[in-house]
Amino acid sequence: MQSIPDIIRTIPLAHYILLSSALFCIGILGVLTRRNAIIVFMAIELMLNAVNLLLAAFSSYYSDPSGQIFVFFIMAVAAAEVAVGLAIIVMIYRNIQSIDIGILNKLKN
Amino acid sequence: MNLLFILFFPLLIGAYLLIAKPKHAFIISLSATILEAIATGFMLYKINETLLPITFIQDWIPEVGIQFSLKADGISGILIGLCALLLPFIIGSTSNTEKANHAQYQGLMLLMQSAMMGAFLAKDAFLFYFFFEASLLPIYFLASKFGGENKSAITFKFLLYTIFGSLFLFIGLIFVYLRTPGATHSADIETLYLTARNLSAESQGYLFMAFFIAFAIKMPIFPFHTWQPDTYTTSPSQGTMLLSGIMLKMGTYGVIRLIIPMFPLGIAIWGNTAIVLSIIGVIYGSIIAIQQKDAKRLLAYSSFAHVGLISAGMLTQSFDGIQGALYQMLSHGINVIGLFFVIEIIERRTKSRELAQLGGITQSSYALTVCFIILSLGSVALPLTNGFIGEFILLKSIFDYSLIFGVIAGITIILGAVYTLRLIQKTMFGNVSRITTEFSKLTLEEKMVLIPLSIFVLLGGIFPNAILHFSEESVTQITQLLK
Amino acid sequence: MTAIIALSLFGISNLFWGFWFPRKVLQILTLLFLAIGIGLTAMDWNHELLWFGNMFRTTNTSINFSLIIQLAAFLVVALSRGFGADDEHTHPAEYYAILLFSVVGAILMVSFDHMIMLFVGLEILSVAMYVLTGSDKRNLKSNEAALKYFLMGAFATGILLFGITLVYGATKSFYISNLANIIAATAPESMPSFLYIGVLLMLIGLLFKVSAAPFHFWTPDVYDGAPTIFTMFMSTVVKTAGFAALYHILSGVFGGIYSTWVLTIYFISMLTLIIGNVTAAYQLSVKRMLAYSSISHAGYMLMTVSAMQSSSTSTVLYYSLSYTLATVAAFAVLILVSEYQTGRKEKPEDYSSFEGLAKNNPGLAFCFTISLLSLAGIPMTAGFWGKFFIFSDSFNRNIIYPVILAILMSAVGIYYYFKGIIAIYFKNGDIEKIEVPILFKIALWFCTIATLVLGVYPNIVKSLF
Amino acid sequence: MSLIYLIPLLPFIGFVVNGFSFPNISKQLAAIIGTIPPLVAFVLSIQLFINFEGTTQILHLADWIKLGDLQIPFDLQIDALSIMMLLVITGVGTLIHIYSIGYMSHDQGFGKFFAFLNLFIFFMLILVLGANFTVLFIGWEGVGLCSYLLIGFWNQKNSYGNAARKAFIMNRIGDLGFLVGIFLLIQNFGSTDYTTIFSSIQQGHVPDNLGLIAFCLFVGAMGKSAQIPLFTWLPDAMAGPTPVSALIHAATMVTAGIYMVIRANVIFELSPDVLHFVGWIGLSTALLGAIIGLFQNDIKKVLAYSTVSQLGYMFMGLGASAYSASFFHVMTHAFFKALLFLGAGSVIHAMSDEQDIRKMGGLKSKIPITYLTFLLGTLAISGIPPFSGFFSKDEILAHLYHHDLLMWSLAILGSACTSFYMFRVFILTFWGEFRGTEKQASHLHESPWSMTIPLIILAVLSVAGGLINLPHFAGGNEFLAHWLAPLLPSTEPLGEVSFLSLEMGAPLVAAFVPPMLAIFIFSSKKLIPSEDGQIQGIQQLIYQKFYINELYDLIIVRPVNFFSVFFGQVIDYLVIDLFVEGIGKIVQYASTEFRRIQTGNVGYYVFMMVISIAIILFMGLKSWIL
Repeated sequence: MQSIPDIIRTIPLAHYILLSSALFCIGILGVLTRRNAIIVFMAIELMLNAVNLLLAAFSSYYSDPSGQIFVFFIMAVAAAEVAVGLAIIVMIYRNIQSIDIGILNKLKN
Repeated sequence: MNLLFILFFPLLIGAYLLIAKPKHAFIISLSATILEAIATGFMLYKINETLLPITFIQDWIPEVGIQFSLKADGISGILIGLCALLLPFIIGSTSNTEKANHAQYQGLMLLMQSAMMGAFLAKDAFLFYFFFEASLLPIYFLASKFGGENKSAITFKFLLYTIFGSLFLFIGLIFVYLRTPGATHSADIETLYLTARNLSAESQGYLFMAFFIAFAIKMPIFPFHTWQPDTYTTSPSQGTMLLSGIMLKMGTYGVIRLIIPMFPLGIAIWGNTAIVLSIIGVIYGSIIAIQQKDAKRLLAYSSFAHVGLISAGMLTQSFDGIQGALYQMLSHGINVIGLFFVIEIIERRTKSRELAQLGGITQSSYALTVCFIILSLGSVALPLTNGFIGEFILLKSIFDYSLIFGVIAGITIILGAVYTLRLIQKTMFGNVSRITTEFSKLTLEEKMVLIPLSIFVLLGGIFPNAILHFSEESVTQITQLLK
Repeated sequence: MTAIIALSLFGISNLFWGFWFPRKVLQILTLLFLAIGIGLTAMDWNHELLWFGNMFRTTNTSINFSLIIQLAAFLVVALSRGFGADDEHTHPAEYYAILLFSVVGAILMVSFDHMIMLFVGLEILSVAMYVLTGSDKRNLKSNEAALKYFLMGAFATGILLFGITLVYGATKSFYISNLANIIAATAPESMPSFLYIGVLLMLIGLLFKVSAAPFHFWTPDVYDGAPTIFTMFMSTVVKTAGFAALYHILSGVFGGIYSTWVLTIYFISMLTLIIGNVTAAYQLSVKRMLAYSSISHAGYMLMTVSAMQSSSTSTVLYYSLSYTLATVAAFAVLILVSEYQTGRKEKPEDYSSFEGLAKNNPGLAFCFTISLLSLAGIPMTAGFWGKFFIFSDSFNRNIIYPVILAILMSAVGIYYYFKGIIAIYFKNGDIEKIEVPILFKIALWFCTIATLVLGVYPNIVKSLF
Repeated sequence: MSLIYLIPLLPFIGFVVNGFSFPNISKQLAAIIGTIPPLVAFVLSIQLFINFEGTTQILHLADWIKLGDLQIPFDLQIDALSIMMLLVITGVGTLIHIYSIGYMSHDQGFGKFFAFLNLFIFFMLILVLGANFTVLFIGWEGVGLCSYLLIGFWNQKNSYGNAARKAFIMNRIGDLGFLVGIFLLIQNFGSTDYTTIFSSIQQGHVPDNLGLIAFCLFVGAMGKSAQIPLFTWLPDAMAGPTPVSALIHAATMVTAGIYMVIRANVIFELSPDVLHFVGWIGLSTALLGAIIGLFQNDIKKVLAYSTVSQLGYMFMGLGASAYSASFFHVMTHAFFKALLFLGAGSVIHAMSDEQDIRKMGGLKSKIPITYLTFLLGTLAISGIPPFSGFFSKDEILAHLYHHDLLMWSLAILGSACTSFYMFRVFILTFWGEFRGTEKQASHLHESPWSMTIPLIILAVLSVAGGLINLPHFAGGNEFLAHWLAPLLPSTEPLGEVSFLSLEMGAPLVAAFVPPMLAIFIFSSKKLIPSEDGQIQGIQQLIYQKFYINELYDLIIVRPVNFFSVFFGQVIDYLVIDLFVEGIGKIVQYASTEFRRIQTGNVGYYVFMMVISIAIILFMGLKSWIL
């Protein structure tokens, strides 16, 4: 039975990097193009997941657990972030009955 | 210790006045400045006896080699003497006005004195810069708070312009300072001399420009002068006196103290241009002064012209030029303060400075006319007045530098006569106007200010040697550096 | 290190005290906690130690930064009398708790020796700040600020993480000390190219936190929208922590590949200076001006960072301290004046609200003036020496043009700072005597006097660093 | 010896006492305080003159300016030249002080006037006593100041004030030249002491630019002695009280230029080109003054132009190296011109301040002493033998005859004009019918003794003044020439001339014929100069002084005024300030533009960030990896 690192190593490292980068870019594109705050937020989560994926890949590739531990930290913190973020979005929705980020431009110049 | 007293005493009293706002501010500040003058005089007397500088050195920021070091030698001695001498008169000139017991007003003037003293005494370049900048704040507040028409915009321009200039000085100083030898650098002016002189001609050229712009704005030199007439006109009289009498000397002092010994190669490149600018300023300022309608503005331009001559003289880097510049700084300080005070006296009584509205004052106040004429003669450099000695030596030095420059700069004695005599004519002589008919005589306090100043004008013209001798040793040291 | 644990515990305990104690007591308690935190931090002085599986390192530099951060937090708490006045919807205990947590985050950010600590510290600080920014729940500006901060902050975190990941991928380590060794030991050619991308992305993530242009866009809006007291906190604590982290990364990790990132930092610092100063010149609102001013100060600090001299550490520290003191004082006066003017003026945070302040409130006017002078870098204030050390460091690296630009920009700075001074002294207005609570007064005067003392005798602090 | 110090000191004391006590003391006391010092100074000068042994003495008073190696002391020099000047200044000065007691008796500023006069005497004495050019310069500028103060003495009147300023400023133009001369001297000799400089030159140290030095010094003299082109101030200076015109603008101050050139003859002698220039300037001035004088109707103006013209003669003499002759003319001119001015003052006094000769006439019986003395003065200035003017002028002409015939003949022409216009004034004033108002007629009176006595004394001197330097052909021994000889370059004697030669005859014709013509025109035909409006053609041109004032106004005053406004309003505000404030404007503009990038839209912000990241990555990768 092959060890997991060995399985992972069957795919070249560059492919992981490219995949994660693509995911990351998709996340960025999502942030750029969407106007709904929740979807923007989801796009950001996608970016974080791209990071997670890459971290896990590196970690396995190098047989170094610290990368995967980092992934846990990211997930935990992201959860906290989600809690706060959704709270903010709810707060805004209460005030203006909309979560369109394009409307929010009172603060400028 | 005496040095510390001279430096901090006005600061303490000024701070006291600003914070406690005592009722009798005038008496306090007057006696403080007189005490200061006595202390300074005592110290200068000691320096004059030995011809040795008095120094005070104390670590300030040892990590970076910046010291709190003071030094009073022949050159700074003249300027602190000027500063100490004039302040009692400037303070005295507020007597019997609403400003006399205005604690803030008096306090700011004392702070100003302290800062100027500091700039003249500093032995460490950053200490100099520190005071050079610090002196701006009190005068800015003074002018902005108590000034005349459109004061806010004008004084703000003045502030920005001067700070803008001195920032160049700041980076220039840092640049040289970082090239001083040793693990921790040193900002001692004499160390800077040795360091800067060994820099390449190119860097010296740039440094000269950086330094000169700062001082040129302060003095001011053409074409950096456009803040000056407006600021002088709008400031309260005492502010104008401080600005023109003492503060602009920080610029000229800076040139003598820093630029000349530090950048011989820089001056070789730019000195000629700077002299030409100064001389343009002399002629340009004088010509503008000729047609001014406002007496204070006229004097402002005249001051601009005089400073141009001082600047041109000292930039020749000759012994004569520096000596003349020092002497003329002293003379100009005395004369210009007196003249501005006369204008203030007129303005107090008539509420006007418009030349067209004045005239015939001599018929009601003979003493004022006499003092005004003596001070004016000092300003037009008539022999036996202090102005003559200064201009004579300065013109001689410029002349030795270049015949053409000397002749062109010399036109100042003609143009100076043109505008000064016009000023006398339009104020003192001629027919009495509507507002000068009931021109009251000088009060005792006003006389106490004007008459001594007039006497100084004459004494300076008759016994120049005392002062020339005083600064000779120090100036020689600087000129020897140039050889 | 103990400070982190203590402060976290205090923060949690605060949540409970909130049930019983009124706001005043909570405030005193929090001050006490912070004082204890400061004491505990100071006790580590000269003990270089590693904690938490070597992920956390206390050095004198990090202690100094922690002290500055806690001092700033202390001042902010001392000045926090209201959190939006007496309102049943405000929960002071929570705010104080969050403040304490964010201080913990900030301390982590200045003392990390492992990327996880950096990330965790940064997120603790950021998430706390998202909450605080939106704490004025029914104020649309506050909401908007919170959302902007949150979205952009999360985005920037993503960037930072991607950068960390790439660096990890290239070096196989998260440890700062290891990274430095690995980078130093490997020839540049044999490095995987994505290391450099990682470095840049990390830098970008941190530059976002310190609001350097062109990643500054969130700053003015968030500073403007957040309740002023939290703006004060952001512009001092967050900024100092951000700089400490950036400096730590750059000097500790990427010092070996100095030439690869220095040009970028140059350009960013110049751009930051220009955008910060020039835009500030236009502002009518003091709060917004201070926001842009904080951007411009980031530009100055970046200059030191890019100079990377032996003295840079102390310069960054000194500058942070002087900037913190002045900013706290300026914001404090802003709080008082805008509270006074609320209801009286349409825009209580504008320059026009300050007009005539000096007449009846000479003390406030003085404090405000000194703080602005210090920000402008006028002699006799701490800001002057801050600028001096920065220019001096930069010149030592032969960085000339950025310094000249910085000089020009500080002239612009003088323009907008003095606009405030003009407003309070030379404009006519009718501000009556403003009541200042005693703690507020102490904090304000502490900042002012410290600014002056540091301005006259910078060595007091400089010799410590 | 110490009494010498008293000579300048006394007038100074007089000035201080009168100046400070004005207006608190009585006029009598002021008169005494004012008059005694020059009188005593005169007595002391005489004593000095008698005891003079022919050696130059230098009295070191004090150090003044010490500038490195350059020493400029307060030194006084007593030698033949300064003693003669002392005598003239204190002598004529005393007389004019006495005259002023009467002339100014009704004036409010009586004490002040005496103070100024004393100050003038003081500065004039410093001028002639100074032992170096710098001390001379003190007096030089000092007398200019006094001239300014005294011309503008009646300062309520703006036109007087303008005249005073014009005098001072024109003098200043000359002074600049003089100052440059001093600087050149310092450059070349390291000193301004006469003895040092002159002995150095005589020992063969002749700097290359000696001519330039001489020229610069002469520019100073042109201003002070009212030579072309700096002469227009002198006629205007007649605005001052008449004693001032007599003392300052005829007898003493204006001759300072001649004194200076004589003093510096060592320098001038080695600069033949400059000397030539001096001669031609003198000639032109002499002719111009004489021609303008022909048609003037203001009695003082005529005298003023006559002074300009006579000063021209003196410079002509200097141009021909006839130093002692010129100095001789300085002295006689001091006598007769002071006399004429004082006489004119007496006339004006009698005519209740009327100065236009067209409104006078027939005054000879009303004011006989004035008439008689004025006549003597007129004869003297016209060069009619044996009056003093004849000898002095003749001596200059004689030198010119040997120097340059063209100059000589033009000088004769000028001389003819002189005697014509002097007789014109004389006849129109004293002969014929009275043409003034009745009110003036009723006031006509001879002046008080204090005014007539100086007139008489000066008349005697005008008549007998020629004795000082009576030439050999008239039986004299040329005392003055011998007295001054040690200071002057040795010249060959001119030799004997016959009265019948052209050299002698032409001046005599020029002296005698024009008066006849004047008598014919103004007395026999009773012609009176026409009113201002009716003058036409060339006469108008001359009457308007060739429009030189207007020309100066056009080419100097107006441009300066224009530039004053132009620089002040246009250059300062529109050019320089535009630039200065332009920087501020640019920042402000940039500021308003920059704020636009802060749109408030999160999507946009993120977009900008992404773009920036892309750029940074691209730039970074390009430089590091590619």
